[in-house]
Amino acid sequence: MNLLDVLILIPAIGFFIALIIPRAMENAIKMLALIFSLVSFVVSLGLAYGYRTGQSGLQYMTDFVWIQNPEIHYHVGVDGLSLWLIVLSTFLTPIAILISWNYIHNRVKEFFAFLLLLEFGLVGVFSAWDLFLFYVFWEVVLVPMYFLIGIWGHDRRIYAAVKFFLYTMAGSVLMLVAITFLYIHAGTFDYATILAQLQSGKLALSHLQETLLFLAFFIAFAIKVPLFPLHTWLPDAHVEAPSAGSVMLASVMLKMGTYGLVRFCLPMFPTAAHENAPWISILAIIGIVYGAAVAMVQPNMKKLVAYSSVSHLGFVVLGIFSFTQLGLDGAVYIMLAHGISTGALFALVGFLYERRHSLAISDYGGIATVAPWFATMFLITTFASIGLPMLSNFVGEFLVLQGTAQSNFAYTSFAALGVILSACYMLWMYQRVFFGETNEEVKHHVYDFNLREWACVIPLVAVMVWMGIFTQTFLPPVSESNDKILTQIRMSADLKAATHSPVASLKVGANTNAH
Amino acid sequence: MHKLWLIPALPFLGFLINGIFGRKLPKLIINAIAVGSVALSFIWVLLVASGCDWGAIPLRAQYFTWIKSGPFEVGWDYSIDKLTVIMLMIVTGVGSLIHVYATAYMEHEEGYYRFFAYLNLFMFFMLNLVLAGNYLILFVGWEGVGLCSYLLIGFYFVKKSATTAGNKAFIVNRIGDFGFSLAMFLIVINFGTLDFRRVFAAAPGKPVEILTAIALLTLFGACGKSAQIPLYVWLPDAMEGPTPVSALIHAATMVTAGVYLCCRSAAIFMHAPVAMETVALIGLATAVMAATIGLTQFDIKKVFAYSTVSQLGYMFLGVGVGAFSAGIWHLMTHAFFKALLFLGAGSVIHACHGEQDMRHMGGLKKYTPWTMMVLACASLAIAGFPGTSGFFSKDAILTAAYAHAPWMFWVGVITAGMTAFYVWRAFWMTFFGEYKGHGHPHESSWVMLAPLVVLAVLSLAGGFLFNVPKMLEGMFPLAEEVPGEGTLMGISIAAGLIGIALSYYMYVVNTTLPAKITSALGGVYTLVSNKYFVDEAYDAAIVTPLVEGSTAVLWHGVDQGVIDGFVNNVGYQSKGIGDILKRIQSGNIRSYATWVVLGSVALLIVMGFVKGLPQ
Amino acid sequence: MPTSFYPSADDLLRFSPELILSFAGTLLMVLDPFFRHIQGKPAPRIFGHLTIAAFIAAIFGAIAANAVPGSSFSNLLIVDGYATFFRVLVLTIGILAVLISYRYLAKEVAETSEYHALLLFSVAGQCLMVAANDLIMIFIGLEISSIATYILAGYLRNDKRNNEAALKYFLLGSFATGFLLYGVSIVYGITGTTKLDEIRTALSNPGLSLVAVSIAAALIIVGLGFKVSGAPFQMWAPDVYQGAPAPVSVFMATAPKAAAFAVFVRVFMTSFQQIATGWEPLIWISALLSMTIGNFAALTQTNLKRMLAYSSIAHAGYILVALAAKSELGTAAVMFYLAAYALMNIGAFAVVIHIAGKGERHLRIDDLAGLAQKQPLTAALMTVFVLSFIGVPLTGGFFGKFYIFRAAVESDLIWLAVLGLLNSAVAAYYYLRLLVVMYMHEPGEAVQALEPMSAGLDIALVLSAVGTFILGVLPGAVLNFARNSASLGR
Amino acid sequence: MDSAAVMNLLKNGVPISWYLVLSAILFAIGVSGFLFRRNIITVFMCIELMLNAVNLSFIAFAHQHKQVSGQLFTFFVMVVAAAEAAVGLAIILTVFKNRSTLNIDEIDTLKN
Repeated sequence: MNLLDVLILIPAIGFFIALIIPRAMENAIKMLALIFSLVSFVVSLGLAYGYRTGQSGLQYMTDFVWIQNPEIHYHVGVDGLSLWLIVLSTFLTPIAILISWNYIHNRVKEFFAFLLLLEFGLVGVFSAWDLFLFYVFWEVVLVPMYFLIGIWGHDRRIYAAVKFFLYTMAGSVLMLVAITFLYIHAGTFDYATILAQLQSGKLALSHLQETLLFLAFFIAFAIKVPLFPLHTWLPDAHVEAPSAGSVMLASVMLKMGTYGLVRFCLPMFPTAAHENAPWISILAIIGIVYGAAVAMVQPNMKKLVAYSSVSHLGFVVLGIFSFTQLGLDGAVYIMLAHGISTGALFALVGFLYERRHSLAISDYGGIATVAPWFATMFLITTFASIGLPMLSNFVGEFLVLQGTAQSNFAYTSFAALGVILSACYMLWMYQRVFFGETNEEVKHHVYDFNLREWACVIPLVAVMVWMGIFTQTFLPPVSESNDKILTQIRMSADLKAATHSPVASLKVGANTNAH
Repeated sequence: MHKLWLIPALPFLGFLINGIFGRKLPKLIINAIAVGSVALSFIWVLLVASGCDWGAIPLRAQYFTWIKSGPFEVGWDYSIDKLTVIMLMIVTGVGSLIHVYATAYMEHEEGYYRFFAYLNLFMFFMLNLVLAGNYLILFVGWEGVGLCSYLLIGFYFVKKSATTAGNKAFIVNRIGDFGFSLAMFLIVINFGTLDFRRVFAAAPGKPVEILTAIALLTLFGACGKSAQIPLYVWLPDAMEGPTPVSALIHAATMVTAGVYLCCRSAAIFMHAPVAMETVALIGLATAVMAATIGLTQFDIKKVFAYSTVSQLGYMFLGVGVGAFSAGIWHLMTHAFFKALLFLGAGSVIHACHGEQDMRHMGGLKKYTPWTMMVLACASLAIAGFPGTSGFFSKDAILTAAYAHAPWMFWVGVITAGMTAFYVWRAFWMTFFGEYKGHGHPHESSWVMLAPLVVLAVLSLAGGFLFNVPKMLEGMFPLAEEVPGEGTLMGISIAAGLIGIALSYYMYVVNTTLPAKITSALGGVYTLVSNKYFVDEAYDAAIVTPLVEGSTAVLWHGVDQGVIDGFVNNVGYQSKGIGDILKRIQSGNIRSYATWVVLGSVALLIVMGFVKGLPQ
Repeated sequence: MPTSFYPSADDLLRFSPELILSFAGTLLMVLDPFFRHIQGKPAPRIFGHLTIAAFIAAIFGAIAANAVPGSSFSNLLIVDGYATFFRVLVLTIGILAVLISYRYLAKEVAETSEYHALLLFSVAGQCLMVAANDLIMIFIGLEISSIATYILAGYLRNDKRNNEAALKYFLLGSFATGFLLYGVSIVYGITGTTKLDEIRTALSNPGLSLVAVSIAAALIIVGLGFKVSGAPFQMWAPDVYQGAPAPVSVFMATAPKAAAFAVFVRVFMTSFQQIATGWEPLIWISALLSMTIGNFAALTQTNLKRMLAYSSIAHAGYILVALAAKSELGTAAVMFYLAAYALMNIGAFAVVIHIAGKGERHLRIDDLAGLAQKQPLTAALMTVFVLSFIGVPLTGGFFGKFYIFRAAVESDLIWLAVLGLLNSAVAAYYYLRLLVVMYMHEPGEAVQALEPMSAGLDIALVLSAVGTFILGVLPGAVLNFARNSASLGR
Repeated sequence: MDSAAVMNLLKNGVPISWYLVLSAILFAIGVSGFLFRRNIITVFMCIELMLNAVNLSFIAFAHQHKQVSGQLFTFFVMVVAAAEAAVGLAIILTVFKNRSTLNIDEIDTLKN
């Protein structure tokens, strides 16, 4: 029973207690949820504190048989890749709870119970080390989010919820088949063992098999990411979900997909991954530019942020499939940074909605006059998400582009266009919402932060700055495990490592000068 | 560990204090913090510089690892050499003066504290840019000053035009940064580091194509920041910001960052002749074009804005023809006289209660003598009047240009003439003739005038005081002697004087002439006065298609039409299938039985078939 | 082979469940008049209680019988883990069926002993089926179970829907049985025996005409396929399930189906394994058809019972996939899935019965609207069942599906597994509608008029929910039992 | 048929295949009757016919195998058939009472 098990248990316990408490005692339930989430955040900090880099293998490992036949283990552990994602989930859950404090009026009990269940699932997903267990958590996450969107969402919530559920479901069934297939040929669900077998060649897959398996996993993850053109569930889900839902969805749940790509797709099927990298990268680039372009013309703030997520996550995928240390590190870093910045954006938009009851950009304007601090914080978040140096996202984007440049300069030169566009859509929205004359409704409804909201915003902004400057707090474990993954790839596949020869890079470099 | 970090840290502290508590603080304290922090860092710069013999002994300070991923590592490094020292002194020196000026100029503005917080933040980033020991730290400053310029242009955020100009500035700069970052990626790929010293040390060995690519991409970034063709469009709009901002950011310091970057990367440029040629051409083209536009503007700040663009073009010309030190020299002198021009213009605008159109000014010489005098100094300097600072630097550039290619010299000279003309045109229109504005003009307070006077002195004597090429000796090659330098000098002086004289004739003696000329020019004039319709062209060519396309094609078309259409259609179709299947369930027993029979027959056939095959 | 005419003690023990049930059933009917009133006041529930007691006793019998495995009555009957598993399963279903019937019968004023007696007989028939080792025995067990069920389907004599359901079920059922029997006769003709194991041995000698055997097998598939409502013999199921009284529908959808599947697997894994290559394609064709027809036809249903009927066809399809795997793993998967499916289906129907009210007035899916607000607990339990239908982890349904498709993949039927799972994604759509209606709509008049849960329903609900949950979280015990008893025909 | 065939028949009895063909034909008649007749009673009788066809084949096989079991099966089948008849007729009766029709095509209210 180590810290990680505790961390997984706490939200689950909280969930059940929340179910027991009579629904009339709403405040008690809120407090309970808050306390439990805070405790688990503290525990996760302990996790990060106790994590030792330079130590091979999993840390906080627990492994015992859950079901004998087929042998399914409760096998969890943390490595550099999952560590910060776990912390991210536990960090955002209390914030999600806080922003819903007054936002949720009906069925308070279920709402907060579901949030805890969600946290449980998320922590589980990121720490599961048994393919079957991973799949279980993967699906468990689906249910609370479905209800969060479907019950507490906006007008088209049901369509959005069902769409969300079915999209993910369609993807994950394929993954289930792939997992089963692996189990049958490897005789175990234990990820480490399967990996070892794959590398030692003990479990030899034919080229076709590997490709199909890779695709099965990839599609499941790509839907979650979401990678263009599988992204259309995202805008609906984001827009319809309550703020807390959007926050968790954008900040953490999308990362499940990218995490899966790094954790499973690359190490297990290096050859297939490498062979399919070109079109995947191109899809990612399309996603970057496309998402940004569409975001630019959205009349609805949440939708805008949603599409911006498509764009940002495109960077992540691009970095992952650059097969370079920098690319992977950057990808993971964006996962975290995007989690913070987009989480903050959704939280702030949520605050605006609580005040003005509208998400339409055109209903706002001149907020900077009536709520300067609100404007300031939003501005910082905006620039974080644009990727301004000394704020969180920049580091990730830089590393990703740099890594991609090492593997294929042309990709970089197209992807970098996204950086320009991101400035366009974010600043344009900011201008229309916060600058200009203050219209009457805004004057009457929009006021500056209250204490609770400060409590949400301050940590987020602080982390943005921290992540922008003191990257070494986060990067070392990440690059350590990424390095491991890359070496695994090189070991188990005849990888033509990304070309570094100046001439080659120049050939592309030269023709990129055109634009 | 050298305390270089104090230089940017002081303004940053000022920013924090004013930014967080400013709203509660009295103006006096805000001023003290704002001006004090910058002044202190100016003093600190002087101390540091004198400590390292004005950069002759380079200093390096590596504070902490910023980014480390695998072999790639970037530290938070500052370094100081001659070039840095000069830049530092310009930035902090001119900066402090402008801060002082601003305390008076902004006195009655809303969000006073906000303004100074932004200004200090800008100083922080600008100093970061200058002090940087590697490209990424430089990029931090680079982007940071962009941010501040965005904030300060949009300072009057209630005005839509202001915020739009801010967006434009930031986005156009982003486009430039696109090139800059690509350059950095190439550098990392080929040099494995972003550290200046290691890069420049390795540069000579690298193949020319590489260096050319890097240099060109860098230049693209520089064009963004320093408002060169094709990315100059944002600077004129940037005049929406308060005048001190135009002076500090959009004249003296930030916009010269591009020139600084090119000089900083001289080691790369010098080995990429093609790139150098491009720099020179772009510089020259920008200089001419901006000058022509300058001839036709009536908004006093717009005039100076275009002259800034054109002067920056000059600097690029200098860099391009290999006279880096001349470029820097002009950078410095320009910082003096252009800052002065803007501040003076501010004082004029102040005097005319915010009026910016020169046609509604005139005859101010009796109301604002001091302003007129300092502006005269600045105008002389920019016109390259012998002995003024502008004269030296401009002459250095032109000589080098001649050495490089005579035709460039001639174009440069013509530009010089035009420059002299439109600056003095502005001067005459403002201070001579009758006052055509409303209200009663008044001279500005001493707090505003004092910095002006200092700057006036500098723009007159800057050439003597600081002989930049000498200072930078050893870092950049000295300009080689050109035969007949005297004649060249004479020509450029003449050009300046002619310009002044002509403008005097047209705007003081024979004031009807300009109208005649414009009507005579007709189409050409409209073209020029509308800035060659470049903004409109960009809008039509890029912005509109982008927005329209994303709305109609990508969003409604692809996203909702194709993809979602497909998804929803799948659902719809499967319901259709369901309906068909339902209809088979007719409820009629005999039909059910028929199905059973058919099914069994089918089974029998399949079975018989399968088993009929030889096993 | 014991030649003594008189059955030995073991024989009786192995036969005890059937004995207990039929005895109890007869007793109920005989003693009916005496039980009607206890101390003068009517005590209609007593029948139910007695029935449950009988079922429990039978369960004990079955378990005790499992202690002395082996064949009885000159090898007509065989008691092994497999038989015991299904005996316990159908008996449990019987108990749950009684539990969910209390309130229903009370509402319809039809608390007779016949109803319960018929339940007992039907289950007795199923117990016989699953333990039979002889095609004729199977036929008899099947008929005992079916005939009782025919009557139950039309139990409410004056309800038109009941009549029609009964008639359809009866005519088509006996029609299909005809095919089954014809197949049996052909098998008998070729092999000269009807004992499953002997058929197996007989088939192993090369002299036989495999074509004839295959035809026989095909005919038997028709008969059994009809009973398990696998396509293309599923047509009757929706009508009958919709028409029959709700408790009977769910009983039909679980117990006889489970027994039929048990027989299906036993016969084809024991006797016809020789010609497996022959019948396997038939099975997966049927599986594919069933899944597709069931799921797609369910998409647009508005009537709860009918929708669940179609879904039950789809689930039959999944189970057929496991059979198509024709491996012990597949057998185990069938066993586990039937157990899980029975639990969730009964649970879901319990809620339906609760909603439907007297005369099954509220049967539209929309009648569930807002249940979560009026009776959160009921809704929550229903959610468990729905999630289990969909196959979300930590529910029995998920593990059931997983084992099935694992078996399929292991037998290189990956494409079938993929199609099946995609099907379940389609299914998710109409199952989600239930959640949507329950949680995301405002309470409708049906829910407004809802009275509190009755004890019987509650117990049934909780039992099946807990069962579903346990099968989802700790399926180990059940699964191991299934695995160990899945080795047929050894 | 010519005399030789007749003699043959008399000597070895009718060959089994004849019985099987007959039972097959009967079964087919039963099936088609179910499909094509409209009166429920008739339809039900067709089912009986099918069962009897099966019985015939059972007996034929029993004779071929020289076994008694096959003949016993027929008794089982008869008993079952009888039970079915009892139940079935009852059901048909209630249907008739409620709908006062015996036309099988009119019993189709439950559909789709």
